[in-house]
Amino acid sequence: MHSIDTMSALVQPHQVHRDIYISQEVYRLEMQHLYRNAWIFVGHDSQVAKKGDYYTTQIGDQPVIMVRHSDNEVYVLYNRCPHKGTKIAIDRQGNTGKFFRCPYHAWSFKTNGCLLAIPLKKGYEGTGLGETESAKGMKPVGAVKNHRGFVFARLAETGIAFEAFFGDSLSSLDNMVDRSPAGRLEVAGPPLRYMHKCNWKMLVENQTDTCHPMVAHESSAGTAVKIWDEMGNPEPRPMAMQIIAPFMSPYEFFEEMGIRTWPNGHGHTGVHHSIHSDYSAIPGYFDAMVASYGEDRTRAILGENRHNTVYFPNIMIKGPIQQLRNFIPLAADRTLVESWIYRLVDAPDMLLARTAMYNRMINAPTSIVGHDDLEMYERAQEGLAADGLDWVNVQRLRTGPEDFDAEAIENGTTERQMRNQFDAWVKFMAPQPAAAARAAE
Amino acid sequence: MHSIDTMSALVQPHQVHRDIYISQEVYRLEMQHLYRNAWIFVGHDSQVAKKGDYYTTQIGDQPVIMVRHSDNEVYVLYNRCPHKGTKIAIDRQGNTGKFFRCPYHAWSFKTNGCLLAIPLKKGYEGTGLGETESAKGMKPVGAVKNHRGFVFARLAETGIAFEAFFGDSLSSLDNMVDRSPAGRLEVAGPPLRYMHKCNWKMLVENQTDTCHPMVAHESSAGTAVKIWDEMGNPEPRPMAMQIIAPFMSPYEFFEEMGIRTWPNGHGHTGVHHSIHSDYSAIPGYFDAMVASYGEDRTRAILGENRHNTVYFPNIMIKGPIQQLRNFIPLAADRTLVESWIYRLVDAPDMLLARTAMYNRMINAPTSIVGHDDLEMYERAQEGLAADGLDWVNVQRLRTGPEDFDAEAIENGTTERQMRNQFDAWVKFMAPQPAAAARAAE
Amino acid sequence: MHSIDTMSALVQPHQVHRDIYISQEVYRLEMQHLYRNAWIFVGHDSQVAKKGDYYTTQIGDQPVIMVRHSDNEVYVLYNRCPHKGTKIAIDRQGNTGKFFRCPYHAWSFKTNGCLLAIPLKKGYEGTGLGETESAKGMKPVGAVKNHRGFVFARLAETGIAFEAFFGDSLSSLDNMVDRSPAGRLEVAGPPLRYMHKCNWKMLVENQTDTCHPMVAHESSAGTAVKIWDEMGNPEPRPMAMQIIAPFMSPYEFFEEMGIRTWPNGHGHTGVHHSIHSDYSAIPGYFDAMVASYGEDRTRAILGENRHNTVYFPNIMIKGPIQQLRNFIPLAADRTLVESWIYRLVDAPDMLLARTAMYNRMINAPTSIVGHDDLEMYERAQEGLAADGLDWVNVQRLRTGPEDFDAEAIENGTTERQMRNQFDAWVKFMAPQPAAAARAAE
Amino acid sequence: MIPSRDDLIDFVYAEARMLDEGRYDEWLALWMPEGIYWMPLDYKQTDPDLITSLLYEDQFMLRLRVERLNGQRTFSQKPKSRCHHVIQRPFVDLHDPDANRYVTNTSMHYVETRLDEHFLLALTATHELVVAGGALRIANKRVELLNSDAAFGNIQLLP
Amino acid sequence: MIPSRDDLIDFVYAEARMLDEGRYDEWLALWMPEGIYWMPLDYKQTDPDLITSLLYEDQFMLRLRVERLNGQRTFSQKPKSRCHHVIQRPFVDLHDPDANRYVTNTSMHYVETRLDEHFLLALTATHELVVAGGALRIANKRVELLNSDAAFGNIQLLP
Amino acid sequence: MIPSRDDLIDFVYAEARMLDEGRYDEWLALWMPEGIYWMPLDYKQTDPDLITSLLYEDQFMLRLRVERLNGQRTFSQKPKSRCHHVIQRPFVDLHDPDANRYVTNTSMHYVETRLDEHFLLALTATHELVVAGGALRIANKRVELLNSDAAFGNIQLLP
Ligand code: FES
Ligand code: FES
Ligand code: FES
Ligand SMILES: [Fe+3]
Ligand SMILES: [Fe+3]
Ligand SMILES: [Fe+3]
Repeated sequence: MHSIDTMSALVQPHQVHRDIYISQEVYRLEMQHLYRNAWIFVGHDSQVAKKGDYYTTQIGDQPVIMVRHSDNEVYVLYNRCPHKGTKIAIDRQGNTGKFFRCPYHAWSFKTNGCLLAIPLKKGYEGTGLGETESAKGMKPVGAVKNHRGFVFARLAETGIAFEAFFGDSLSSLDNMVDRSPAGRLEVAGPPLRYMHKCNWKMLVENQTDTCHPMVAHESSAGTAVKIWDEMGNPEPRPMAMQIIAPFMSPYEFFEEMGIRTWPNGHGHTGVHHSIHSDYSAIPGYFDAMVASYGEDRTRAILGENRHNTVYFPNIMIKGPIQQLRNFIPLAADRTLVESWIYRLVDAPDMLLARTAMYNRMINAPTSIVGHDDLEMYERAQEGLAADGLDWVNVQRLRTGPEDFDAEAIENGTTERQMRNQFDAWVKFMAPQPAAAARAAE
Repeated sequence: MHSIDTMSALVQPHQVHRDIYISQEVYRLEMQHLYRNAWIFVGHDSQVAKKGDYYTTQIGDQPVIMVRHSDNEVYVLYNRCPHKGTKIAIDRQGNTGKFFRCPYHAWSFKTNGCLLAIPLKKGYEGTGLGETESAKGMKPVGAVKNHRGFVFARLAETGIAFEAFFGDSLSSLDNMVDRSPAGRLEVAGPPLRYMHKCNWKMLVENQTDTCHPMVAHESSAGTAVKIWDEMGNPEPRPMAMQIIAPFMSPYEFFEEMGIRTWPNGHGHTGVHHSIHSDYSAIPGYFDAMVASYGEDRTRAILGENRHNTVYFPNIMIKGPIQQLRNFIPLAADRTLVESWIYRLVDAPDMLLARTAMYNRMINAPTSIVGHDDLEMYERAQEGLAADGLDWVNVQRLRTGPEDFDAEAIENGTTERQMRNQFDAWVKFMAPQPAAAARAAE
Repeated sequence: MHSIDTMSALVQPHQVHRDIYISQEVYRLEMQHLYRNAWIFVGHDSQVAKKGDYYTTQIGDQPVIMVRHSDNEVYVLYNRCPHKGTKIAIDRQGNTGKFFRCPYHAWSFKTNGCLLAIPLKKGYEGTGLGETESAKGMKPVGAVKNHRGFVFARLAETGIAFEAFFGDSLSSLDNMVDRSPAGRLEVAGPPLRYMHKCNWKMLVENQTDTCHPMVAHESSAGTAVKIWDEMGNPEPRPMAMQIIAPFMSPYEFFEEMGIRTWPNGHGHTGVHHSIHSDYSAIPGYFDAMVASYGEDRTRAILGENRHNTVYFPNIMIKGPIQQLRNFIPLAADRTLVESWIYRLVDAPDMLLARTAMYNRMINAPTSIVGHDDLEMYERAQEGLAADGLDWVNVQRLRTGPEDFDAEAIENGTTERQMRNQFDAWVKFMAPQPAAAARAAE
Repeated sequence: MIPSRDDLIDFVYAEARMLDEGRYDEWLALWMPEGIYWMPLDYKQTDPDLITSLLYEDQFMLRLRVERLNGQRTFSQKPKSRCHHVIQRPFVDLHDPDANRYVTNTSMHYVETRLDEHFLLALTATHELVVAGGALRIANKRVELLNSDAAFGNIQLLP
Repeated sequence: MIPSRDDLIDFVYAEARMLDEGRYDEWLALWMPEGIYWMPLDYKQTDPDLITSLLYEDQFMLRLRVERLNGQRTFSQKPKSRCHHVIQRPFVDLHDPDANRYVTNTSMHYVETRLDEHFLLALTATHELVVAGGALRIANKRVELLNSDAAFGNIQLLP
Repeated sequence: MIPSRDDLIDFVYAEARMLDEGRYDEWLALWMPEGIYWMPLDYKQTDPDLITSLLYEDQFMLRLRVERLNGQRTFSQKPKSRCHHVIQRPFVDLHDPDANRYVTNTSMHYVETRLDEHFLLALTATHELVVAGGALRIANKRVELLNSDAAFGNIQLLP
């Protein structure tokens, strides 16, 4: 039987216990602690562009609504009527006008959650309803932060502050947004929704697992290269080949790519270059950028080719192509992956077309590359049931003690970022220091 | 972790804890205590009209058989062979003749459960089979009562007596039966079977929830009224309109309707009038009643227009239309609703035709009114997963302490009956007093 | 709540507690103890005839691979990569050549499990990988024994030895193999895979339950006899009738058949004769046997007509027709039954044809005889949910204390073999004596 | 106008498509004023009147059902359900121009989905058709679910 | 009598309907005396004899199967199962009047239900038909389940 | 050559069978060089370009997909998946020989299985066909899943 006190025993510097992946008890503890204490991605504010627009989603296992209030701010409320618990909204998105109205007994609430009206209100005179939590309306989550359009929330009332949690890792998010001449992104269509019968952490670890592509994706990328060969390598290579071929890059490529880790479990691959480096230039884009930023700044922005940036605990972004993947934990052995793409405002459509192609080619339930990966995850979820070995190894390129509170850049094939995530996992599974709490006020 | 001792803490006078609806542990405790201690509806004796007729069903999570024995009494037996546990009957109903025969090794039992014969019985000579429980045959439940055709049972050997449990609430059941000129009902066909992904108590509470129809059913009843309007309100209104239109009655209508509560969690809406009041008279029915009862008694019987009577814990009847709904708890978040209708013996078929229409229009899985309600329940079951608020509010029109041991009549929009149910819930979840036990002997 | 210490309380000499069948906790304890301590059937070595051939299966709830190593021995390895847990093989069978290669990061292993190579191995220099379990490769199970082609394994490192566990019960297995003029069997095609929503032990007990055929199979065998009658009992009876008719044999037939029990839960029906006795002779078979064994030995081999031999805990073989049934426990209420058949090397095909017919007629998901049995098991699994009675009776022909450490032969309708199984169940659920452990070295 | 057997068959295919594409006004226009849509509850049920059915609806009820689907306050349809038929070639069981009666029998699978849920119903539909106003019309439609007596969650659209 | 391609197709539709409506005597009468109903166990199985099949039944076994369904002591059929086919238009793979051999290939879904359980099988049936006594008859029928090697619970009626 | 309506219908039946029988070379040969296989992600999606689709593949991608299925290192296909279609008779929505444009609309169920898992998709396929080289060819194929916006596991073969 697991309890919050036994969690740290599941993580050793060089290996982690399989229960972290297969125990439903550990999953429940993650929902109660990790997903309450950490800052979790909720959505993009362009999904709720107009006042009254709302979007229903979840934080960990908590149903929430992201909504644009009349003060034009984005609020995140628990999707739960304070009367009898009915979900206020079920549609994935919509516009509720000036207020929410519960469909069961028509209690209504302002779009910041405050109770607005109760039909036949006199029925509550003298009942003391005013003293109950119910009278306060729809409860907001502990804290919300809209960082350049990306909305994050912390369920816990108190805890680490947004800036303290993400620190310099925000540079990846900023670079993704800076790539818009207008410095703004807009969500482009609905996300892919891909169900995985495995633990959510396997997916997060895979984002910086640079030793698997040439092996696991040989079937897709390798075959693509082979066919192209047979066709005599005609140039220019179409977008599809530009996207899929780099998955077959040799180990050296990934070693030199480099990996950077930041405190609190964040990190990214592609410090020096990435599989996105050699995408052919899109006519008109560079000029549009220069017009906005000037040439030096433009070169600096586009010079970054970070591959995958992991924001602990459960999202990954690809700055160069404006993609965000959300690894939503549904159970110890069940994860829903949403893959979102964004439009660079004022940039040529062709960039978005390439991003859309990347998304469907690599991350769709129908994607051959996706099939390669999912097969590995589901095999591992089943394999970990074997008593042969209780531990999962994460010690590649760990030659001594590591300090994860310090930013570091290492060889691109290190598993340090996986270790960094587990260091943060232990930290945010534990009760949070009051100090941090105060800091957050 | 919940235990029987923590149950009372889940209920406060004005609100109840969400675990009462979403915790599977609480569900198991309900099956082990509440559904053992209380009197539970089993079936109608017209379902087993002839000797040897049987009907298989459940009490809580216990599989049982209701059977007509050779003494013409109705028995309720556990559906379990005392040899190796095989269910004796699987069909929903049938006739087993003079005895049950287990399909596995052919042990046979009288229709009162007593062991009748064992093939190759000599194999048990000198084994001491006689001292085992198995030798007794199919075990009967703790107590059975057939009240004017409606069969109830208590699983526990000892406990509260039938009359003490239901008291004056039986007046609703009696009125339903009295509406037959012959003073007898007969089941009319199979029940609707409607699966709900929610807790059973949400459905029971809904039966006296008079503040939801005009809101939740606006989509169905409101649209019906609108269409009828567009058609110019032709008279006479067809049965369908008579049935559905009253769901749009204003709050005043429901306030004045009144609610009565009885001890042990029973109660009903429609003290003074109900949505069934204005059903047009059926030719010949009144005369048939007068012929049986005389005019005064007939007016008294038909004068009652009780809307929904809840028999705690999990059935509801509509006297005026001879409908019974059974809310069968399958899990914390799963409830099977069976909706039964009965024929008034010696009354015109047209009454039964209206009842059949009501049943399919309002309570079928294909019913637009049913869709309105189920949506609310399932939304609430999901919404209660939100940590935003731990309590469900039930305090409408509760202005002070309440004594549920006393019958009371209140404004029709009170939530007192819901509170009454939770008062009884705590009472019958707890160990039962030996006194009551003695009383039951 | 159950624990390993409470297990013995579930078994009494004449009855067993229903939790043995319906408690998921008991199931988990069985996986952790019984299926670790006992010798479990893995497969037949003809399924992995050539070096590099592998077959994926499970022991209890443990995924394993049976593989033919370069030393020509059969190894049984946990199907789990020591890097991150990925299952090494998913196909039901195949040939992996000289080594296994993990599909995720290409670690490779010899076919005896030893680590062969790691890509970019320098990444582990100075990490201490060598000191981890992971560096050892794919872990083999505790012990493996190939008895005349039938491969058994014990997960526990130490424990009872193969010979001590099976003792004289191997005579049934030997007789099945001896029936080949070459003294060798070969698997014939894939097994039937039949899913049962019941506990695995119900199926094992049924193998020596001689009081059910004439009752439960009246619908199939009885009808066959009736139809044949109507056809005027033409002779010779076709194979199908020879196979199905004996299921309707009278109680006397089964009484006289006799049952033998061996220590550690093994036993068989058909000491003196069986439902397989009267199969018509197959031309050429007897001569082929005599050519190999001489006439006396041949008569001795074919004289045995053992019906069902149960090898505790979870397989049954039918020597006379070379069938093996594996009752694979998936959950307390879920069992997958695999029914395998084998070819008698150097015997006429007609014997195998009859065996194949037996397998499909009696043990297929589409078999009318199989339908009879499954209905009983699933009814019992549901019936045991009834609180009416906590115990399952197994006392037929138990007139006094029994010593299961001594081989015994009794009346064919005794339930002694069921009791023998439960005696062994208690023994191997308990911690194993160090003595036995030493013996095993 | 005398419909050929193929006309009858084409009509049944076309009706299923209307339902799948949500062309309800067109669909309602297919019905005769007295037409009844019947979905029995009991297996092989013969009495529509004195025992419960799943559906036994006249044109008023069908219109109500259809208009409700698009109501602003129809919460069980926010988001909307979608449905889909795969029908086997209809059998023409009766082709009687003189009596102006035509009957088809059609095995089909019906799938309904909403959010991430979906379910499949195996059913057999019997269409009673007549020619009126020069076109085929539905006099009555009976839909028998293979497991009509099983427990169901919401079935919100029309097979 | 020489059957047209449509005759063959109609025959396959009609056979499926007989099974769904439980008209087993009619169904048995469709078979030639030597006819075999084969449902392989192994995917693309070629040998019916020396490895296991799910079904490989002659007329005696089929008759036994059918009579058992109505037996008083057939507990696995109390209550009864029901089945339902939705079949795609059959392909006529062979139409050889001279050899009196006709072969059709039919994709179909088969649903079987009992109490609150039901399951769907995706399968392809191959009918070998001949003309005998002036009517089409089943010489052999092969039913390939898409996942024939998967684990199944009871399959009690006939696809 | 001017295809009849039945030719169009037969073509759609034949295409589904090729996929079920894994005759991929034949299947690829059905396509026009510019042909696109489109499976939208959003319900009623109109833009294939600037929002995500499930599939939007040209002949190169389709060939890659097909060749990968047989690769020695294609682990997600060891063991292989199998698929199966049951399609309703296609509607011929456009039959325009002059423009050499033909459009069919086909409701179908697609089942894919691997090991003990299997799933069913309800979908509607729109085929744009043309006559080229004296035979019908696929100019474009659009496959709309009824629940295209639902969450799916692997869909490895082609509806
Ligand atoms: S539950 Fe929301 S108003 Fe009652
Ligand atoms: S289980 Fe009922 S007679 Fe044996
Ligand atoms: S998981 Fe097997 S090599 Fe990495
Ligand atoms: Fe990958
Ligand atoms: Fe309601
Ligand atoms: Fe048996």
